[in-house]
Amino acid sequence: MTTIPLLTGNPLESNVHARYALLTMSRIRKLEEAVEDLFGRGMMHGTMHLSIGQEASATGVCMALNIDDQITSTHRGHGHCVAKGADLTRMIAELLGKENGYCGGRGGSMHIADVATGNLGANGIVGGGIPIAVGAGLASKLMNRGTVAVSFFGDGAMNEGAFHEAANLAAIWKLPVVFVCENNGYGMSSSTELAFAIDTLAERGLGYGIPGYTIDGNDVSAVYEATQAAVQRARNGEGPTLLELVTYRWKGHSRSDKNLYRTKEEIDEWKTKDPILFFEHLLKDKGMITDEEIAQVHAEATSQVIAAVNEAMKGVPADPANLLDAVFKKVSA
Amino acid sequence: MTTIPLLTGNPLESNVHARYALLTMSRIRKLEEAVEDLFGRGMMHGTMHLSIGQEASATGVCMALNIDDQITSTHRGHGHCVAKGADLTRMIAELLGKENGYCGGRGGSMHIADVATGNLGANGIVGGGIPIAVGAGLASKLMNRGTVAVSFFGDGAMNEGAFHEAANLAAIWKLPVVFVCENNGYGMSSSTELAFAIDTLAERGLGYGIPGYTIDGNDVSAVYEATQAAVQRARNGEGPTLLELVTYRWKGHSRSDKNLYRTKEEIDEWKTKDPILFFEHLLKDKGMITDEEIAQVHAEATSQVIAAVNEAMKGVPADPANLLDAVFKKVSA
Amino acid sequence: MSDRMLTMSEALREAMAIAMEERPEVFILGEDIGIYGGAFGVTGDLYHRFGSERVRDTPISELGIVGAAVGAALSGMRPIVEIQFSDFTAQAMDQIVNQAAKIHFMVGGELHVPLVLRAASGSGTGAAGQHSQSLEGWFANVPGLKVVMPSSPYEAKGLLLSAIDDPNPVIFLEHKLLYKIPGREEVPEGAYRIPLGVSRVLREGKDLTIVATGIMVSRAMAAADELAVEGVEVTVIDPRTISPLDMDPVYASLENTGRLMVVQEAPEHGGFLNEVIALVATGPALGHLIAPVVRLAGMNVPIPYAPQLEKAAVPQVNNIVAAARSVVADWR
Amino acid sequence: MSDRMLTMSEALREAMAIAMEERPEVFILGEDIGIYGGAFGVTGDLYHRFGSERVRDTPISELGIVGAAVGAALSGMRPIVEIQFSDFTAQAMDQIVNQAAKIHFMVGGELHVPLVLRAASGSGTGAAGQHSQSLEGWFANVPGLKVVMPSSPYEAKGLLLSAIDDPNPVIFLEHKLLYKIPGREEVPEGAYRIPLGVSRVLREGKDLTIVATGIMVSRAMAAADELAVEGVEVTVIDPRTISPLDMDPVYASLENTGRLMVVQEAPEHGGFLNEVIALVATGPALGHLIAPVVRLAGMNVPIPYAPQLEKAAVPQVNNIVAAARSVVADWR
Ligand SMILES: Cc1ncc(C[n+]2csc(CCOP(=O)(O)OP(=O)(O)O)c2C)c(N)n1
Ligand SMILES: Cc1ncc(C[n+]2csc(CCOP(=O)(O)OP(=O)(O)O)c2C)c(N)n1
Ligand SMILES: [Mg+2]
Ligand SMILES: [Mg+2]
Repeated sequence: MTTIPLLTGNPLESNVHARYALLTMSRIRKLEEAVEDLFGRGMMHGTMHLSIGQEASATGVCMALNIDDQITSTHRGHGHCVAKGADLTRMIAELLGKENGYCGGRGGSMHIADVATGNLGANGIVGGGIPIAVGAGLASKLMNRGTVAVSFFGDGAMNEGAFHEAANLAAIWKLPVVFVCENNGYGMSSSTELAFAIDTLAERGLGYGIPGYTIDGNDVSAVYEATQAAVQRARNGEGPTLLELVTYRWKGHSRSDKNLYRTKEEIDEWKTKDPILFFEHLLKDKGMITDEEIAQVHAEATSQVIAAVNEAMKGVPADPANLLDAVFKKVSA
Repeated sequence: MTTIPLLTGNPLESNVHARYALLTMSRIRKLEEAVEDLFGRGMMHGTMHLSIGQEASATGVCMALNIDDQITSTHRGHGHCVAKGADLTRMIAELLGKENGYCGGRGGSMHIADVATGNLGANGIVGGGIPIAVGAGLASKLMNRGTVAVSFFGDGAMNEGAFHEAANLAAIWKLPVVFVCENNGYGMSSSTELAFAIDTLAERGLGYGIPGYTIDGNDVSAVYEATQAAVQRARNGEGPTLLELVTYRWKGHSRSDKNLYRTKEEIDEWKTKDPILFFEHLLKDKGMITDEEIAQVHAEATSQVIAAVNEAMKGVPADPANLLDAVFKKVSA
Repeated sequence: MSDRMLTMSEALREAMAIAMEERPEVFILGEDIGIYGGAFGVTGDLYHRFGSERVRDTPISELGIVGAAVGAALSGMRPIVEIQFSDFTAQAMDQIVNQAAKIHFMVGGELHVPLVLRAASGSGTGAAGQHSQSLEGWFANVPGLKVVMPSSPYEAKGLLLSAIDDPNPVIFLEHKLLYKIPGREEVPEGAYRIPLGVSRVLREGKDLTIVATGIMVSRAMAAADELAVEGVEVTVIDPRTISPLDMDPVYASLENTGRLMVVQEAPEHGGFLNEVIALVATGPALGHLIAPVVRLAGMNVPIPYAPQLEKAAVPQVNNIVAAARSVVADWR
Repeated sequence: MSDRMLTMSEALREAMAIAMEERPEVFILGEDIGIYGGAFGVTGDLYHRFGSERVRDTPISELGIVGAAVGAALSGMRPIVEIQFSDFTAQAMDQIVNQAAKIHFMVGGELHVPLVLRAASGSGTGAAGQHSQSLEGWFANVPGLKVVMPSSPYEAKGLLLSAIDDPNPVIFLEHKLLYKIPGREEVPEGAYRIPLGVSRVLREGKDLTIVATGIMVSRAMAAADELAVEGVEVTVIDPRTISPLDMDPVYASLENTGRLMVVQEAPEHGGFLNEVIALVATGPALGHLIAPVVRLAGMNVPIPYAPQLEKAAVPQVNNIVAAARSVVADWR
């Protein structure tokens, strides 16, 4: 089994929820490690943007969503995809350029979408998914669907015009949208200190009449709580919320990053704030999990990822023959 | 004489300043009336966006600028152009498509620029001039020129991505830029109530760390004061300011506007807040001008505009022969 | 029946009304399309007929609007976006080109984007360089977009209904000079669909094959009338959609005429109708040519303001007549 | 002298360093061009050599950056903007097309915009549809822009210096596969300038004229090597700048070869090299053709991710060889 059904609720609500949250974060971490490994072994093409260190934000947000709530994701989107319920095999198959990959080998890491779980897709364009989420929210409103659209994006994306126009549309139309800014301190090499002249990115909501909150993005339960409130507000027709989830990426921006713009000390310090370890400690403090159970969860995640990689490897390489047919959806359909 | 030299200082500083401010506003009003007349008589091509009712904002802002301070302007840019010191004859000649027009008949109303007075040009693109002003401010900073760049734009322009990206760049680089939003209540038919979910547009500065102020845009002296403070801040290297100048356009958006989106009552009420009459009353209250002098000023404005129209009419129609040569600046130059 | 000699604005409005009545998922969004009725009056009274939710006025945010339309389309809606002037697609290029055009392909078919982007195109109104461009070439070179250029009210209605039906993103470029002029053909009252990707032969003649797009179709027809008086018989072909492009009638006609002229308003250098020339020059049709191809296009200049300059910058009827006359006379 | 066999990154960096030393008004701005050294390492150590004011890191705001460059250029500076991937020019199209390209003309010559926009172009790195486009056709159809496509380190340095000198906006499209490969020619150490608008004949042969752009120039040269072994002699012409486009060497070559092939990476439909075909087909060169023109171009698909798909989507050396072989064999 390389998928697990989405569970909603606070990660601290019950032992089942806790285990689910931990398993989800672990699955993301192991998947990312596998991707790094495949890349290192030259089995994967292109580039990769790993979300190691950011697992709590994807997980906490998606635990506040129903399966038919929609998300738009980013170039650093594996975590969002997993947390929303995607099949690890099809994800890895995509990275390996196989027919059975999510995109049939046509999109790769930056373009995985999954209709079944409401994932409208990763995006190679910084900020590209933000107006799209607003459109999904508009569709929900026009059709009275009661669903919410969440847009994940990074701190860097907030300086794109796309964010601005999208935020304002969502605000004036009171759309059921949640703007989730994963502030990991950098847009590639550009630090938030250099790229912004405000103290918290949540303040940017002020200019649109959108309430903004700054949350510890490495605390999966805090992320859930904030998202849950925002989702409730959205479903009530009160409009969008901006959540700034403060986190950190442990790895370089992409394969070519030499980390010249930040110090080893800074990276190491953030590693002490590992969202997975943090959550484990919290659960143990509350007596909600044992060390043995924790080991079990990680073992389960590892075996799922290994199974996914093995299964994906068996896939047929994508075939150039039908490329031209894949550009347009057939009119009859 | 269809130009007058730029005078800086508070419109209430002296009788000379008062007379200058009144004359400038009157020249704008008369010019716009002449444009409307030329258009109505079929002598002018294209469209026109009149700034009648908004004369105080252009005038008050430009009286806080030196001749080498730069501005970027808009589709509704005649007032800015006049207030910065442009030649009325060349302006009208442009509208008439003459060789001696500012653009040699190639640009028309929406593209008049005037290097001599620091006017980097009107713009047919809503928001188009905003990043350009930021670049002018950057050039000033890089070259230590001490000049300031002012970007005029409308309320509608504030929802363009261009505003957003430009505002943030100016803020983080602390550029000598002043963002002047002429809030006339509408972007074409779209009211600020519908297009924004905030109370004042000045609040939008908050999201960038830019101080924002809402000013009575029909009070030429208040406009001057606010601009002067912002210019000072800019020259001191403290960065940009956002000024929201609240005003109103009396005429339709352009020639094809039927004013369906606003009431006659609203228009009439704003006419009672005529910036020119308001200033005249203020001056009379202060004993700075007599009725006779006021009449004199308007007569002078009228005669300048008439002279400009007459002179412009004599111009040679722009010649298609050299169009191809006009696309690129010659490399030798 | 002369009450069915509609303008293109009227024809487009009818198409949108029919589509909105047929399908609840169709809605329109754009700047000033509501009470104002559209910058060129195309949406007219639709706001009053369908309400502010389905005829949705937006702030001035082209990128946001097109992006919202993409998101809505991905979520089962069929948005029609109106961009006031096609020049402002520049603001929205990322959503058009990097998102709408590619999503279906990039995600391996999981999603599709049934979106129509309507925009006023072309020169002739004195609005100068930033409000007068013919940008079809940009979109035609982007795989994943369909590109429609209606040349008359009749075409406009039938093509727009097909565009709305299409499950893919369609760029629909309307020449602004056509909005207010009644067409030469009746526009049927109800729904009818003109398939995307089928050229129309408007007139057949043995001397010269003219392929023209948008406003140039009517100019080519006017030129053909004049030329007929002189005994020069011209075939006029309107591709109607430039992506996909149907060349069969062009090849067939060249077998008879041996002479080809293409006429577009867009700037000549790198303009789209080069595709027609290239398809002829790379295939068997080359063998039928008895004369060099004639290319009439906009000058390589931004569209100027003054009327005498603006006219000079793009092909007019007399330019077509003169060029046709000489290619026929010089190459026998 | 083999230490002057630079990569294109190195050559471009040298050009920028020379220009910055020559003129105080030259500066660079873009995302991650500072400490990071550029997404493709092109700016490298320039940040350390010229400081953070003149090698200016920006937030992720392409429209703002290009707009700021336009404003700076209007104010006497000579900005060089780096856009990480040419795909992101979509974000900045308004400033490129509606502002930079047209201002000089629209304002009647009062102002001009000496601006260079450098961007990484093309496919081959597995970055998929939104990071691999060849968009030169967009810019070529916009009057007021010059468009440069260097095909080697030597060309890149000399062309970039000319682009920086030019008083007009220049779009400088660098194929990303060329960044890291040393060229086949020495790059002189100091300043040298290759004028914009002059094609280069890289190789002369009597059988076939190939016009290729960007990365396709080296593929055409490799194909020519293979073909030479079989006795097929090929002329290879690199226009270097597609706006302005210098066709004289093409016409001259066609008088000898009678056969024309154009090779581009951009999608075939509506792609720029149609211009070369059109100029041949509309003029006297048509009379020299003894074979249909051969057009090799990218497939009409977004660039796919998987390596086998990505390769299939654009012309490779073997495609050029095969097509050349058959046009020469079939048309004698
Ligand atoms: C429009 C656009 N500009 C630039 C890039 C190149 N780029 C890819 S990711 C990235 C940094 C994004 O930063 P952020 O939004 O903070 O996300 P993070 O990588 O930190 O998760 C940049 C500059 C891009 N893909 N799209
Ligand atoms: C990018 C762009 N979108 C739309 C338009 C069409 N348009 C011209 S002026 C205008 C309204 C602008 O409103 P505002 O900025 O408030 O200025 P005002 O007209 O009120 O002075 C619109 C929508 C345009 N010129 N450019
Ligand atoms: Mg980040
Ligand atoms: Mg306004």
